[in-house]
Amino acid sequence: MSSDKPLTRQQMAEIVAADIPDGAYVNLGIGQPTMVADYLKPGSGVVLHTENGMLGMGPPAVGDQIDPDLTNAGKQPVTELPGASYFHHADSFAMMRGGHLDVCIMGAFQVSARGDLANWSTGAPDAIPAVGGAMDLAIGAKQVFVMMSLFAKDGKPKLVPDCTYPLTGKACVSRLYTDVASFRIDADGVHLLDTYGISRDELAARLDVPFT
Amino acid sequence: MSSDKPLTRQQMAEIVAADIPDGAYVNLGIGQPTMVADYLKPGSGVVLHTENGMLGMGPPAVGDQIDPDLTNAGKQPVTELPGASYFHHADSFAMMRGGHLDVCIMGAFQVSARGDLANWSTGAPDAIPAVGGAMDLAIGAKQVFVMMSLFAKDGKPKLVPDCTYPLTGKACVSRLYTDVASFRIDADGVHLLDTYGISRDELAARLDVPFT
Amino acid sequence: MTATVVKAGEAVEAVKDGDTVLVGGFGMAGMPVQLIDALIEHGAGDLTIVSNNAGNGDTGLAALLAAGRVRKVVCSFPRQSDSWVFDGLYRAGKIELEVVPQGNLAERMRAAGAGIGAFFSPTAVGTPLAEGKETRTIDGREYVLEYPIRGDVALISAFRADRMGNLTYRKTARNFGPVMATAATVTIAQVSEIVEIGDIDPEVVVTPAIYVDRLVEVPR
Amino acid sequence: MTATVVKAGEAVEAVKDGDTVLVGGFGMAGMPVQLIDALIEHGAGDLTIVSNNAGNGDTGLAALLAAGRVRKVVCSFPRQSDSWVFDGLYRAGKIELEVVPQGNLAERMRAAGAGIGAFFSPTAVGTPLAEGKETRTIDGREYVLEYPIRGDVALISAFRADRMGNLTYRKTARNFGPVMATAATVTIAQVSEIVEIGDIDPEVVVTPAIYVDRLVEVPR
Repeated sequence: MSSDKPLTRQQMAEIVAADIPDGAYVNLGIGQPTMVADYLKPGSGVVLHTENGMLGMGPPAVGDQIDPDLTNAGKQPVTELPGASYFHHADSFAMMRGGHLDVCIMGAFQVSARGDLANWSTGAPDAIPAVGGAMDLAIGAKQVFVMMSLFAKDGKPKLVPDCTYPLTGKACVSRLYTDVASFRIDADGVHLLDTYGISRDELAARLDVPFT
Repeated sequence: MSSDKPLTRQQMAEIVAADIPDGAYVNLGIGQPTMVADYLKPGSGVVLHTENGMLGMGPPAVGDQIDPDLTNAGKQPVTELPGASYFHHADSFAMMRGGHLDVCIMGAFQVSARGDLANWSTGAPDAIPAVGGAMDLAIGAKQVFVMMSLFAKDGKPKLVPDCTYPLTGKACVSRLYTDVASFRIDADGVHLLDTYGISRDELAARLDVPFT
Repeated sequence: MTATVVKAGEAVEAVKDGDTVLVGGFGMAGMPVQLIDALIEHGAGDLTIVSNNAGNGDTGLAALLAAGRVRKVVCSFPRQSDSWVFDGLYRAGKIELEVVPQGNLAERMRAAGAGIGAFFSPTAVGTPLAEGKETRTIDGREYVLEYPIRGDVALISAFRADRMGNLTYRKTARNFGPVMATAATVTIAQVSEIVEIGDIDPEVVVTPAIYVDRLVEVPR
Repeated sequence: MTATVVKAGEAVEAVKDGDTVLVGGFGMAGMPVQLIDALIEHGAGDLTIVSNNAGNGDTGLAALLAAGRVRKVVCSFPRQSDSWVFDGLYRAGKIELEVVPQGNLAERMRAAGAGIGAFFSPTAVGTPLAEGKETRTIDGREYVLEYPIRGDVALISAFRADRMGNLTYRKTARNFGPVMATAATVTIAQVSEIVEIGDIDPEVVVTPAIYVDRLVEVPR
């Protein structure tokens, strides 16, 4: 998808969905990544994992479908697709930690040029720390896709040379999808994949991170 | 059970069975320990574990009961009792290693005065090493009962100050049942529980291990 | 020993002052609500609670915290929109908190149940939650050494039990229950239904009876 | 990626010379006989075989060994009344052997599947099988550090599969299958029956489809 304007959150979700291989096992993090499910092609065979113990998660449950025993990681009621399976928490995180998921999609506060991820704490001195499964997800999947706005409200870039927020995981992000540009990150550095309503030069001027 | 003669293997099994608490979860090792099952009281509620993935193992399978998918650790066909459960090998050995079994009963080549167990290898230079689950069983149960003859065919005691055969586990045996005497072993040493057709003095004279 | 069927009040008498109590559930799914209520009534205090969250609203774990019975919470995610009870106690310095990544939390309890002395986990490497912990590079990857979390008592919720204590669960309410059942000295399960021995197919048992000490029937 | 349904011969093309192959089964229960036969026909050699035993009689694993395809066996119990093929190769110095206590064997594969870098096991402490291994005393108990065992390919036998690759097993034939499925890059399962997606209750799946790459139907 190309665009000459910054992407909406829906468009970002659509782009991410298009980059998920058919038949992949995928974990969608809480929040914006959840929207990716809406754009998976019917028949893609993508299987959703939820770390609270399920493969084959279906769409949100509505009305009579709502079952308090069947929720996603955000504790929202969901449904079960044919071919699903349930397992306990240690087995579920073994599945992630063991690298069996093809893709995990997460939000972020910051991503570094080396693929470091910061998405669990702003490091505010009075904040109550809470990490959930973020650190396990960050290191668990074969590929970690991050979705975020590229610039904070104050204009500061969130793709940074080094994360200033506390890390969730080191060198774990392989793709970064933002409203104005998407990137691939590997051992060689940051590679621009596409821009949306911003020029390559403007991007280079506004980021402290070199990219090819 | 008292006896003024050395015990038969059947009598040893009967004595061991009588020492298993009602409702206990028990693993019976291959060979002589298997016989203990024949002497468990009906209604004792003792549940048998087999390390190849089952709780609630029943008696040996005969005739039409034989199912190649249902065997004990000795690979003999067995049956399933009501209330049984199946689990995989990692879960089965987690159950043992985690100390959840009440009693494990094993044979032995030697037991030391500290409760060291040697039952997997005679250390012969040309022997092919093979340990199976013996080392896991030795350290896994809350109590390890050993059944063996007290003296080898050449008259040498098998309850020894230090095992000369390669160890299966250290300080793991809590009860030792033999044809001529039974013992309790704890951090204080060896304690004689009963004799069968041998006097205490004769026992003391023939063993290099002090006991109370 | 095989499980005994008791009332919730009798079941939680196993909890003593100062105990570590593992509490199942992920949100409300799998939360042993009636056992927690009985624990509040029981009165044991100075507890360490190990659970994924640190209480929601004013009931359940939050009520236990509000009653001043909890010295420390070990969890992955204490901060939620309705965790005001915990938040207040924490900001007032009245409760200790150990935040553990969710997978390490589950695996540390699994290690306790499985007799593993410690394990090297790749989770949290390079983050504040690994600070002060032993690290090691194995086959080119960095790991943090994590230790078992054992409970004196586990309070879990399952779906169906037989009278021996074999358990099945329903959907994602399974979550921490099977792991916690292995990791505590005494495991208490509240279940929707208790059936006769032999009425659960041995192939579908999720928690074998060996892990369950007390059963409390709480029909839905 | 979800599983594909293929013939045994096509399935085992995943095995390359020099690979480590995990082979399920405990005795004949859960032994993937047809996959082993196909592997013999396939011809890959210089293999490391990880399995509980080292072959019985003259068929199956024993035939693979007899064909000279195996460089090393990792197992808990090679020596059996009818393990003459292995015995002969071993005594002739034509095959390497690593004996691993059965529970450590299972747990080391579990660690590989679960992303654990290494773990401290109490099994084998003070025995010849712990010689040369790192030890540590934790909370007053001695442990040996054990490392993961990963497979390039796992050959397992299950009872029923759906077309996605979800597996159930039968009785004690479950044994090493579920663990090996998690520990290999490519997992090949022979099953008695392949059913449609949705025909296996999600509550009773033992091996989730994510761990299964190829399915081979071998009706009993």
